[in-house]
Amino acid sequence: MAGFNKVVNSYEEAMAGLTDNMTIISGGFGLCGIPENLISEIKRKGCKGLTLVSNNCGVDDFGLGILLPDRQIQKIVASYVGENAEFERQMMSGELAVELTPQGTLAEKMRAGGAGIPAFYTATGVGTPVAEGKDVRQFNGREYILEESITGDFAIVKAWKADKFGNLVFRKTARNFNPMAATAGKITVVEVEEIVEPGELDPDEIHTPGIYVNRLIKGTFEKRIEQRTTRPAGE
Amino acid sequence: MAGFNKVVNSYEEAMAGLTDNMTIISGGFGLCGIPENLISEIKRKGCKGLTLVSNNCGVDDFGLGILLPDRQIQKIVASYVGENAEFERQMMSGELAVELTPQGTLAEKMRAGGAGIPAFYTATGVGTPVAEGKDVRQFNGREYILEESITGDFAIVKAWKADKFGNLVFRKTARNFNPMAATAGKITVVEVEEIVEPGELDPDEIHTPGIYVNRLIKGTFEKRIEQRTTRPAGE
Amino acid sequence: MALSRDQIAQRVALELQDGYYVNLGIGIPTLVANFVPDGMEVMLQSENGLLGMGQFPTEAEIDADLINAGKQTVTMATGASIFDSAESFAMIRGGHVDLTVLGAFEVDVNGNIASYMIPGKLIKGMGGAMDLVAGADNIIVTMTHASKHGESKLLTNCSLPLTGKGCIKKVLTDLAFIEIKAGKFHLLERAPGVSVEEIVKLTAGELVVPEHVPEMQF
Amino acid sequence: MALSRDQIAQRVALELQDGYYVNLGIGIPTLVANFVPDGMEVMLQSENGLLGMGQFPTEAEIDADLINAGKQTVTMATGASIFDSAESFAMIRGGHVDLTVLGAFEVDVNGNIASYMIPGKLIKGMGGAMDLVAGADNIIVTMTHASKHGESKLLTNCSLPLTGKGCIKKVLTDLAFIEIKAGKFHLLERAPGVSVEEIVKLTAGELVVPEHVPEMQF
Repeated sequence: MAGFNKVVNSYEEAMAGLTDNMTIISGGFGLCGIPENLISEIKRKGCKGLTLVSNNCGVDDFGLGILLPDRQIQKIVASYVGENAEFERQMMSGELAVELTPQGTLAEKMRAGGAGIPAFYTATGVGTPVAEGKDVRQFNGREYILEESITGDFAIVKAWKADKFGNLVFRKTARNFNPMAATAGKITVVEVEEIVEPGELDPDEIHTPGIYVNRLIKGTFEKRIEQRTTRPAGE
Repeated sequence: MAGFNKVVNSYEEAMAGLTDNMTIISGGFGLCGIPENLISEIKRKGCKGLTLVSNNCGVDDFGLGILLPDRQIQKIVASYVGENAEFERQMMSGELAVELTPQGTLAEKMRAGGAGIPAFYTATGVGTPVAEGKDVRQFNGREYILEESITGDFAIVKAWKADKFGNLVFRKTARNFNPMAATAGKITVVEVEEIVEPGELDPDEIHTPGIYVNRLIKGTFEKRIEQRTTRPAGE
Repeated sequence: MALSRDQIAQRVALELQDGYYVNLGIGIPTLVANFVPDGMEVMLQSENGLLGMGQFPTEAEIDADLINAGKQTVTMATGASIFDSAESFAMIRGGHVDLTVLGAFEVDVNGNIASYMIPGKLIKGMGGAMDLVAGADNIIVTMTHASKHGESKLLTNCSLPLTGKGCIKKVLTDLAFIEIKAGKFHLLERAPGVSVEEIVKLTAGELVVPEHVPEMQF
Repeated sequence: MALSRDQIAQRVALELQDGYYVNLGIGIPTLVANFVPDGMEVMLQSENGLLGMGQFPTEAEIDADLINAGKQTVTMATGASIFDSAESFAMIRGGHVDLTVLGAFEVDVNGNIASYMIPGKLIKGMGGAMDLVAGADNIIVTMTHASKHGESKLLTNCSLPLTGKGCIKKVLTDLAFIEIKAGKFHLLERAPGVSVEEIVKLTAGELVVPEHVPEMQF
């Protein structure tokens, strides 16, 4: 029997079952901590009409941006976009629907989706275009808007290390949206740099318990840097 | 200047400013991971009319239970109580108000309080006494009730290790409600078993960032066990 | 003959599947862990913040910082993880736990469950029970079919304050395995040696009895 | 004379206090980090999940897994902590950050701020700005007082879609330090060599001018 071993051996297997018009939640911030190879597999599969939920949409030739040329994305829910030309073209022409969501609200919507909380109130966005059509309610004399949670048919996640049971550890700011994304997918697929045996990770240091993870694969990563800023050595 | 050094040198200093009728949020589950010495200091100070928010209320002579004989607690918000005789007596006689709250809702109320979320919807408690007087709303055909967040004048927390900046690490199931409690106090006081220099804790392994912590003190702990269950050695 | 507590646990264990994450309540549900079929792996969730609860510790292994939701000292199984209470109930409320087993005072034909308070008696609280019944898709309630005085606990309407509304689909009593659907109890299995008539007599809510009611197999 | 970008940052830095947790937006706000007074410690929060942002890395230190909210490679300061985006915005939304500094297109006398979209132009999104302005008690907006064409950015009502409603109490422009209260701008300080008349001329919203308006000190 398979027990809790979540490891799959090919990216094809990792993304099996993804079909047109599904909703995918993706971890990552800019190009940092993105599930590079899972995105490539989505491109290879060629599924269309996808709704992507991700803080950003990559650049022209990397990250979620690579799904744009073949018009695979129908709608994106994000906080900050437009770092690439094809994205702008599709958005301006109306081929691509963009639902801009404040970054903290987006993170909380994913967390709520995974945590069985259908909606929550937040002051973020009150009185702005984000509030349009949303319930407003006062608590302690301040106005808040009601935001609904998000779940996906798939969640795609990049972690640093995992044990075979899918317990995950993230590294530095590559953590970002990944832990919430992991909780919010009907099927959560995780790619990592290293897979160890169960028991090798300290239970106190696991960031995402394996219960959220359905499939796990070891990949190699380019980890492209968007803004390479440095100081001179010796300063 | 003090910078980010949160260390105080006496329990008196740790709980300075606590006065009658304040609300205190406490970490701990049963007697596990409770801020033993901060509770003792509250007893010593003798503040009355307190509202305590904690999953449980200790036992007769340990944990929050020690605040009962002097009638310091006016109200407790908890999920499971009555493990001690004096508690039962005060509750039955109406001297002590008890607001029973489902455990997950209690945890989420504390988290929401710290996270600036004034209220959230949950299916927990729908159709039960917990739902009385609360808004009910449907999402995707299911009923949910609206639960409001909780914050405290003080939060009292037990962690395992901290650096001087108040970055916290918890140990095993002594973590429980402590991280949420830490976020929900106007003044958050933490007692720990060990204080290290900033930089000694791995930033990826910090459970509670120091931004939530106002005061930090090193204590010694009895760590009483409620149900000592064992198996024979060699099995 | 009515099932023993161990037999109830044993029958529940047959509902386990390999790779299940399971939350077991206090009492009979806890015993289910003793009957996990050979070669099958399940992982126990304890709502105080532990996934992968192990057996009780030896004297030498006892750690005051490691307890389960029943406040008992425990150990961690290989591959366990630790988290805070908000995360634990995110897991539960979000429907990530595959099976929840818990006790009850009463259930009714609409899947309502009463398990935490008896008005007039000392009320200790619901703990995590309300979250567990509201959050899980797959719940098995274990209880005796009737009180010592022969009063049915399977009712048309629960008489006690509810722990959850419309949450329960499966009940395993000392007499029968019962499914709840479309506002009725459905008799699936009877305990060995227990007659359908006896079950019918002790079930107050409407009970659908098929032509053949198999005896439980263990 | 109008303040340079560095001078704006330098004046903002005087609002820092020892032990402050600070979130600095992109652009001029980022420069504030260069002017932290000697002997004072502040800790920078980056909303992608880092508290305790350090300086830029050397070539050798560059780590693709360690960036700030502007997607720049950074390092960690001593005592830094890492967390996920939900925790990061729990911190921000929950009011735990002591000071937030960010840019804007417009602010108005009611403390409204517009900073993220110009209808008809390419809209890139609000990122974390809406959370930051709604979550922080203590915000300083930095911007030029007027556009290159001399149109005031301190208005009676923002003309652009809002980033936040009634959030802003302090604005530092290249000409003046202004407080917003009770539906009016209040002139606190003027840039060295800038006349009150010039500031009044370039402030479209109602501006309260006290008898004596001190020059900024650095």
